[in-house]
Amino acid sequence: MENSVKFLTETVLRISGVDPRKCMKCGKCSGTCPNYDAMEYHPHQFVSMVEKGQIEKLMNSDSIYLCLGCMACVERCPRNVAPGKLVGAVAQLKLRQQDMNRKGGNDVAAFADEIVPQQLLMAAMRKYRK
Amino acid sequence: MSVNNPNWKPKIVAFCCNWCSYAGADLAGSGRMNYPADVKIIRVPCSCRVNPLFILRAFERGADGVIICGCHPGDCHYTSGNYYARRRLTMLFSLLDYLGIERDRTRVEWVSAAEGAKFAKTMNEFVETIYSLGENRKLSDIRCKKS
Amino acid sequence: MQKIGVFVCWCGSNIAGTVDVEAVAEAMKTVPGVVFSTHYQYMCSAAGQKLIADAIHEHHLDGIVVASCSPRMHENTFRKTAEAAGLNPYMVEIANIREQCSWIHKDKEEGTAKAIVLAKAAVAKLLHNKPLTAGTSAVTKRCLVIGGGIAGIQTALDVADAGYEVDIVEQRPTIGGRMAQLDKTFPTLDCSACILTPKMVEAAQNEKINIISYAKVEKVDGFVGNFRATIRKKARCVDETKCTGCSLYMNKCPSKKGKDEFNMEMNNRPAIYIPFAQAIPNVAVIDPEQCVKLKTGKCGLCQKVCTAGAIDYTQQDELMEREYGAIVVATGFKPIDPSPLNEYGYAENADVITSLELERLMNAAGPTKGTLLRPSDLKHPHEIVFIQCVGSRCDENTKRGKPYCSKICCMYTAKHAMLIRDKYPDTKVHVFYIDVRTPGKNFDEFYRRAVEQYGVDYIKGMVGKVAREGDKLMVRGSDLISNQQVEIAADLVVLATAIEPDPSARSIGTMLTASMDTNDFFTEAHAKLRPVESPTAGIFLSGVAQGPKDVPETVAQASAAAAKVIGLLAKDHLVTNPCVAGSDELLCNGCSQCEKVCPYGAITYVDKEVRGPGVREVRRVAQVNPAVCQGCGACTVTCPSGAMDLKGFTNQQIMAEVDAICL
Amino acid sequence: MIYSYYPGCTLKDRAKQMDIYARKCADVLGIALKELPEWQCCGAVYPAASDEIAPRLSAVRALMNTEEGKLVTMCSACHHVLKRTNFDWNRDENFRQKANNYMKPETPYDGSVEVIHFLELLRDEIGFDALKEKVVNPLTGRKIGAFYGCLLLRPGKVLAFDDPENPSIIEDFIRALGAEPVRYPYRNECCGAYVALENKACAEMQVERALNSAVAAGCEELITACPLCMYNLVENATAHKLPVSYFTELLAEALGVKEG
Amino acid sequence: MQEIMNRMKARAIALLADGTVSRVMGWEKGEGEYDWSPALFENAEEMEAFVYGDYAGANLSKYCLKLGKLEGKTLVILKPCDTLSFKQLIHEHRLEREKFYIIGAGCTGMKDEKGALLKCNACKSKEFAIYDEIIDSEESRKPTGVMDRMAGVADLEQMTAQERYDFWQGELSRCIRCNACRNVCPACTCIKCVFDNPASGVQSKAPVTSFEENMFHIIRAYHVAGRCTDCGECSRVCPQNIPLHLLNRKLIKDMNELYGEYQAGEGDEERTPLTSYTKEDAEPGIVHERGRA
Repeated sequence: MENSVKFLTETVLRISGVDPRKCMKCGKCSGTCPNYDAMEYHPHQFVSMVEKGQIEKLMNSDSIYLCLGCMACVERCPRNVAPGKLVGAVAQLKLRQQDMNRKGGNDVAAFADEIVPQQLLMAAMRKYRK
Repeated sequence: MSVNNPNWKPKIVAFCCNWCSYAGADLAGSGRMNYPADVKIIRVPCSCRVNPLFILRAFERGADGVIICGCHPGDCHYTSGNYYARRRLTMLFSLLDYLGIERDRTRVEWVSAAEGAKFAKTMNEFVETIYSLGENRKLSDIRCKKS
Repeated sequence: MQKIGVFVCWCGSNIAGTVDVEAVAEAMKTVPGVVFSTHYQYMCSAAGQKLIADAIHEHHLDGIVVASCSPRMHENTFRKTAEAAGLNPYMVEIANIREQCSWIHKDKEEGTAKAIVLAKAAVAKLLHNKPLTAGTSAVTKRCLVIGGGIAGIQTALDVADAGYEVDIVEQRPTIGGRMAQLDKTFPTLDCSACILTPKMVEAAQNEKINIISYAKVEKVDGFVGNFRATIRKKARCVDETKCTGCSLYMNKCPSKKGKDEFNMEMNNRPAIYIPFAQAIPNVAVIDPEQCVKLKTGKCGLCQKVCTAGAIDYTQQDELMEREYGAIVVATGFKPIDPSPLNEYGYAENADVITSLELERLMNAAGPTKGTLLRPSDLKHPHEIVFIQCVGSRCDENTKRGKPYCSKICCMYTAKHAMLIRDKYPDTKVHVFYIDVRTPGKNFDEFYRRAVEQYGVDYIKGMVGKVAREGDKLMVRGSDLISNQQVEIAADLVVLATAIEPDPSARSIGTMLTASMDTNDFFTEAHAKLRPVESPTAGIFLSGVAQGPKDVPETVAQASAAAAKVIGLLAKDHLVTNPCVAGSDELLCNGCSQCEKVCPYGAITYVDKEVRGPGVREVRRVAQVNPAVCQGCGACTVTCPSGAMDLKGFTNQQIMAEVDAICL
Repeated sequence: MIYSYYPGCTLKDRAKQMDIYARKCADVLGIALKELPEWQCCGAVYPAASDEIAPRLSAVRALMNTEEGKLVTMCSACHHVLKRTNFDWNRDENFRQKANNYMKPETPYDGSVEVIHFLELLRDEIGFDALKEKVVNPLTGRKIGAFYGCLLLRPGKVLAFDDPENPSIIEDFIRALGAEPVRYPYRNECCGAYVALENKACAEMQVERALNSAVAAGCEELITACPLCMYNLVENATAHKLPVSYFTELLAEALGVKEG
Repeated sequence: MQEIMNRMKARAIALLADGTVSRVMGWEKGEGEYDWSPALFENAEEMEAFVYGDYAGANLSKYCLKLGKLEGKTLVILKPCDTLSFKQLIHEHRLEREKFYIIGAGCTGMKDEKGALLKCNACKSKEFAIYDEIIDSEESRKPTGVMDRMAGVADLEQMTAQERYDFWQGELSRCIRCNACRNVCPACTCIKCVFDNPASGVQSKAPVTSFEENMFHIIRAYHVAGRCTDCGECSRVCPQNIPLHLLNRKLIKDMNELYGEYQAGEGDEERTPLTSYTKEDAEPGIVHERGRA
C-alpha cells in the first residue's frame, strides 16, 4: 500500500467525503467532544492536520480509537465539515495497512462474557481489525 | 452523438430576464466564476417575454440547448411574469418531449440577482448535460448546419 | 442599408486580457451593415465617448454597438453619448463582453470568438432597432417610509427637511424600532434612548412628517413617481387625537398576562399599555388578545378612568389609500430564535439569554430596572459567559443558522462585557469567540479596552454544550490557543444571536417587486455604486433591511437613501421607459388574451376603424397605454397572431439575436 | 397493520427482554410485527469510509427482503445502521453499483423501504394520544428520564428521527404512559459504550456525566432504546447510579402485559 | 335523426319567415353519399337542400366569424361539442351573441365513409354550452362514444423518446402544408397567421425542410392550447390523415393534470390555463422528472 502524503490525504478525503477547507476554525467540534481529554489529537486538529497532509501522525496516535463515534461534532459543526468522519476515515486507513490491526479476532472474542452485548463485540471487530 | 465529431462544440442560448438572471450572470462575471463559452446570453425584460417561437427558432438554427432564466417565483419584477412563463414553458417542454425531442435540451432555472454562483453552477451543469446529449439533430434545420 | 459603427472597449486589461479586442474590431468590419469598427482602451472615458461621437458624425452612423461591460453599467452613458451626437439613444446596443465573456473565460481564443459572436448578435439586433422616444410622467411629491426605526426616522427627517411630505408606516404601536431597546451604544457608550428619543420627537413635531403607527402597508401598485399604497391602520381602541398618554389605566387593567414585547417578553404588561415611556405617538394601545372587555364584553375599567374619553372599544381597522413618488424600505431586523441550537440550552434555561434580552436587563426601564439580575432567581450573576456567532456564519446545508456574519455582535458583546465589568467588578466575564471583527472607527481600540482595561477573558473557541447543574450553567467549550477543553460554571450565559430581516420584509419585497437575496435582505441596484437603491425604480433601501449594519452605518445609509429620494421628488416629470408594448391593429384579432395577462391593466380594447391594404372596417382591437405599460412582454407571447410586440425587444430583434448566436 | 420487523442480534440474546416486551405490546396495540426471514447482523457500526461496501451488505439484504414497505427496528444501533444504509443507497450510485455486483440479486433493491424505529411507529402511526388510551396501568408519579444517547438522533439529517438537539419523542412517550418525563441536559450525549471494552475509564467518565446530569435534574429512573447504553449505564456507573430499563419494558408495564 | 332534421327544417323556415333570422347555416349533400358540406340558406326554397343527420360532422362555429359581420341574425345549427367552440369564440370576443340564433342539435354520433368520427368515439358531452333552443330526441340524449379520449396520448407517453420521435417524424413528414387543419380549426382564427406574415420572422408557405412542419404544428398546437375544445376537426380534414388531434389532446391532458380540469368553451371564465397561474404551480422541470420515473 502506498504511503505517500498525497495518497494518504487524498484517500482520507475521498473515503470520508469531508472537505476540510470548509472549516472556519471555530473549535466547536472540540468544544463538544465528550472524550476530548483522552485524545492526543482533538477533532479540530484532525481537520487541520488532514488539510496539511499530516495523516501519518494521526494514524499513529491512539486518538483514532478513542473517538466515541457519537457524531456530536458532525451534528454541531456550523460549517458542515464533519470532523468525526475524518477520525473514522483515518482509523480505517490505518486498519488497511499491513499488520496494523489494533486487536486480533481472538483478542476481541476474549472480551465476551455474560453481559457484554453482542453488538459491542461486533462493533469491536469492525473497529479494531480488518 | 458527439462521437461523430470530436471537435463539436455545443451552441447554447440562455434567455435571461433583465432584472434577476441577467444581473446574476453579471455577478457571476464580476466574481470570475467560470462557465463554458458555449453559453451565449440574450437579454429579455422578463422570462414571460420568451416566445416559444424563439426557442424553436434557436433549435432550428442549430442550437443544442436552450435555457431560460428568470426571477424566482414570487420575485418577478413585473409581479407575475415568471408565473405565466412557468406554465407556458412547462407546456412547451412537455410538447417537445412528446415529440421525442430530448427533454434535457431545455431547462428553466430561477436565478436571482444575488445568485452569481448559482448562475455559473447552472450553466456548468447545463453545458455538461448538453455535451452528454451530443449534437441536436432532431430539431435542427439541415440548411443551417455548417459542414 | 443602415450604417452601423462598432466600438470595442478594452476596459484596460479587464476585457483586453482575455479578448483580442483588435481581432474583434477587425472581424466586425466584415459584418453586413457595419461601416466602421474600432477599439479603444476605455470607451466610457471622455476620450472614448468623443471617439464615438466623432465616428457618428464622420461616418453618418445611424446605429452603434458598444462591445464593453454589462449594459447595466454603461448603457445609459453610451445612450447619452449617442444622443449628444444627434443619434436616437435607442439606436445603441451593448455587447456584454466583460461580465459575460472576458471575466469568465481564461482562454483568449475562446474569449475572442465568443466576443465576436456577442458583438454580431448586437449588430443583428440593432439592424431591427427603431428610434424610440421616451414619454414623461408626473411625480407625486410624497415619500413613503416603511419602518419607523432609526433608519426610517433618519430618512424621513432628511426628506422632510428638503420640504417634501413623508409618511412613516410602523407596524408597532410606536416608532423607535430596535435602537429604542438598546441600553448603550458602541463604541462611545452613549445612552441609546438619549440619542434616539430627540430624533423621535423631531419626527413627531415635523409638519411634513406623518407618523402612521400600528399599521402596515397592504398593497402597492403603480411605478416610480406614481405609486399608490393601501395602508391598514389597525384598531388600537384608543383615539389617538384624544389620548394624553397619562398611563392612569395601567394599574386598573385586570389583565396582566400580556408579554411585554419591548422588554423581549421578559415581563408582563397590562392589556392596555404604552410600550415605553418615550413612545411616539405617546398613545396607549389595547392588545385585543388580552383585553377582557374585547374578549368577554365585561370590564371597561380603562374607559372609566380615562378622563380624556379616548377609549373606544368599537374602533375598527382603517384602510387608507395614499399616493407616493418614492418608497423607502426600512424594515429592520430581529434576532434569530436560538432554540433550535439547543446545545446552548436556550429553550430550557431562563439564564441562557440573548444579547438583546441582556440589553433590556441592563436598562433602567427594563424588567429589573437596570440592575443586572439573572432571570431564574433574580440573583446577581458572578460568572458570565458570552458566546459569539450563535447562528451566524453557518454553512447553509447545516440548517444551523445564517451563512452571513451578523456584523454587530463582536462589538456589542465587547460593550456588554465592558459595561458589566465596569458596573460589577466582582463579576468574571468570559467571551467565546471565533474571530473578533472590529473594522470601524475606534472599534478595535474599544475591543482592546475590554480586554486590557476591563480584563474580559476572551477565549478563542466555540461552546459545545451548556448544561444546567444545580444553580450553575456548565459551559463546555474549546480553548484553541491553549489546546484545551474548558468547562466554566456560569451563572448567566449570553448568546450573541445572529440577526435576520424582520419577518415582514419578504411580503413587502414581493409587494414592491423589489428583489431580495436568499436571506431576505433587499438587493441593492449595484453592490458598490448604488447601495441604497433597489433595482426597482423608485424603491430605496435604508438600514438593516439591506444587510447587517450598526447604528452609525444605518444613519449614514438612511441619509443617503433620503438624498436619492429628494433627487427623485425634486423632478416634476420623469422620463418613461419607451420600451413598451404596442399592438399592430391590422393583425390584432381582438381576442382579449393579452389583457388577461397584463399585470398593470395597461391594455384596453376599443372598436376602431382599421385601415390597411385592402382593409377598411371597424374592429375590436387592443390598445396599450404607454404610460402604464412597464414593458414586461407577457402580452406579446400570449398573442397568437404576433400583433402585440415589445419595442426595444421586438420579435424580430430577438430572433435576429438568436440567429446570430446560432449560425 | 403489518410491519416487517428487524430485531437484531442483541435482542435475540443479551437484550431479549426488549424484544419480548415489544412483541407483547404490539399485540395489544394491534400491530403485527413480521420478523424478517433469515436476517443477519446489521453490522453494528456504520462504516466511516464511503468505499466500505461489504460491511453494509447485510443491511441492504434486510432492506431488500422487506415486503411490507416499512421496516421496524427496536435497537438504536440497528436503527442507525439500517437508516443510514438506506439513505446512502438512495444517494450513492457507487455504493449501489458495487453492492449489486457483490450480491447479484435477481431484482436489485429499489430503495423504497422506509426504516422506522418502534418509537416512530408509536408516534407517527399509532399516535401518543391513542397510545395513552390503551394504558391500563398508568405510571403515575414516576419521574423518568429519557436517555437518547447518540445513535438514535445523529446524524440528524439522515436519521430524521427527532430534533437532534432538542428531542421530545421519548418524553412524549413517557407522558403518554402516565409518568412524568424529566428533561436533563445530557440526555442526547454519548454514553461512551463503543470504547467500553478497551477503555473502561473513558466509558465511566461519560456515564458519570450523564447520570450526574440526570440525578441533578430529578430523574429517578432512566429508559433507553439502546442495548449498548443499557449495558454501559449499568455496568460502568460509578458515583451516581440509577435504575435503567428498556422503553418497551415500561410500555409493557403500562399496557398491563409485563407479566405472563 | 330524420325526425330531428324535419323539425329543424320546419323551425328554420319559420324563423326565416318571421324575420327572426336572415339566413341559416347548416349542411347540404355533396357529390358523394357521405360528403355533406356546410352550406348557407337564405330562404325557404334554398332550405329544401338542407340536411342534418349522421354525416353532418363538420363544426359550423368557424363559419360564424364571417356570418357575424353580415346584417341581421344568422341561425346556426350546433351539435353539443360544436357549442363549446362557439362559446369559446364568444369568450374571445370574436362573435357577438346577439348576431346568432342557435339551435342546439341532438346528435347520436357522426360518421364518415370510414365509420364513426374520431371525436365521436370519445364524445365529450351531450350538454349544450350555449343555445336558443334545442331540437333533440330521447335517443340523442343517450351517451355515445365511450372510448378513453386520452388513450392515444397515453400510448405515446409510454413509448421511449426515440419511438415517439420516429412516430411523429413518420406522421409530420407527410404534411403537405395545405393548411386545411388551420382553416377548419375554430380556435385558429387569426386575421393573419404568423406563418403567413413576412414580418413575423417565421413565415413559411410550404415546407422546405423536415423542421418546418414540426415548427408549424408545434406552434399551431401551442397557439390553440387552452382554447382548443378538442373538436377534432384538424384530424378529420387532414388529407394526409395525420393524427393532429394527438398534439392538442396532449396539451389538454397536461393542463388538466397540472392545472386542474378545464374544458375550453365551458362555463363563463374567459381565462384559459395559460392566461392564469397559481403560485404553487409545478416547475417546468416536472416534465423532465415525470419522464424519468
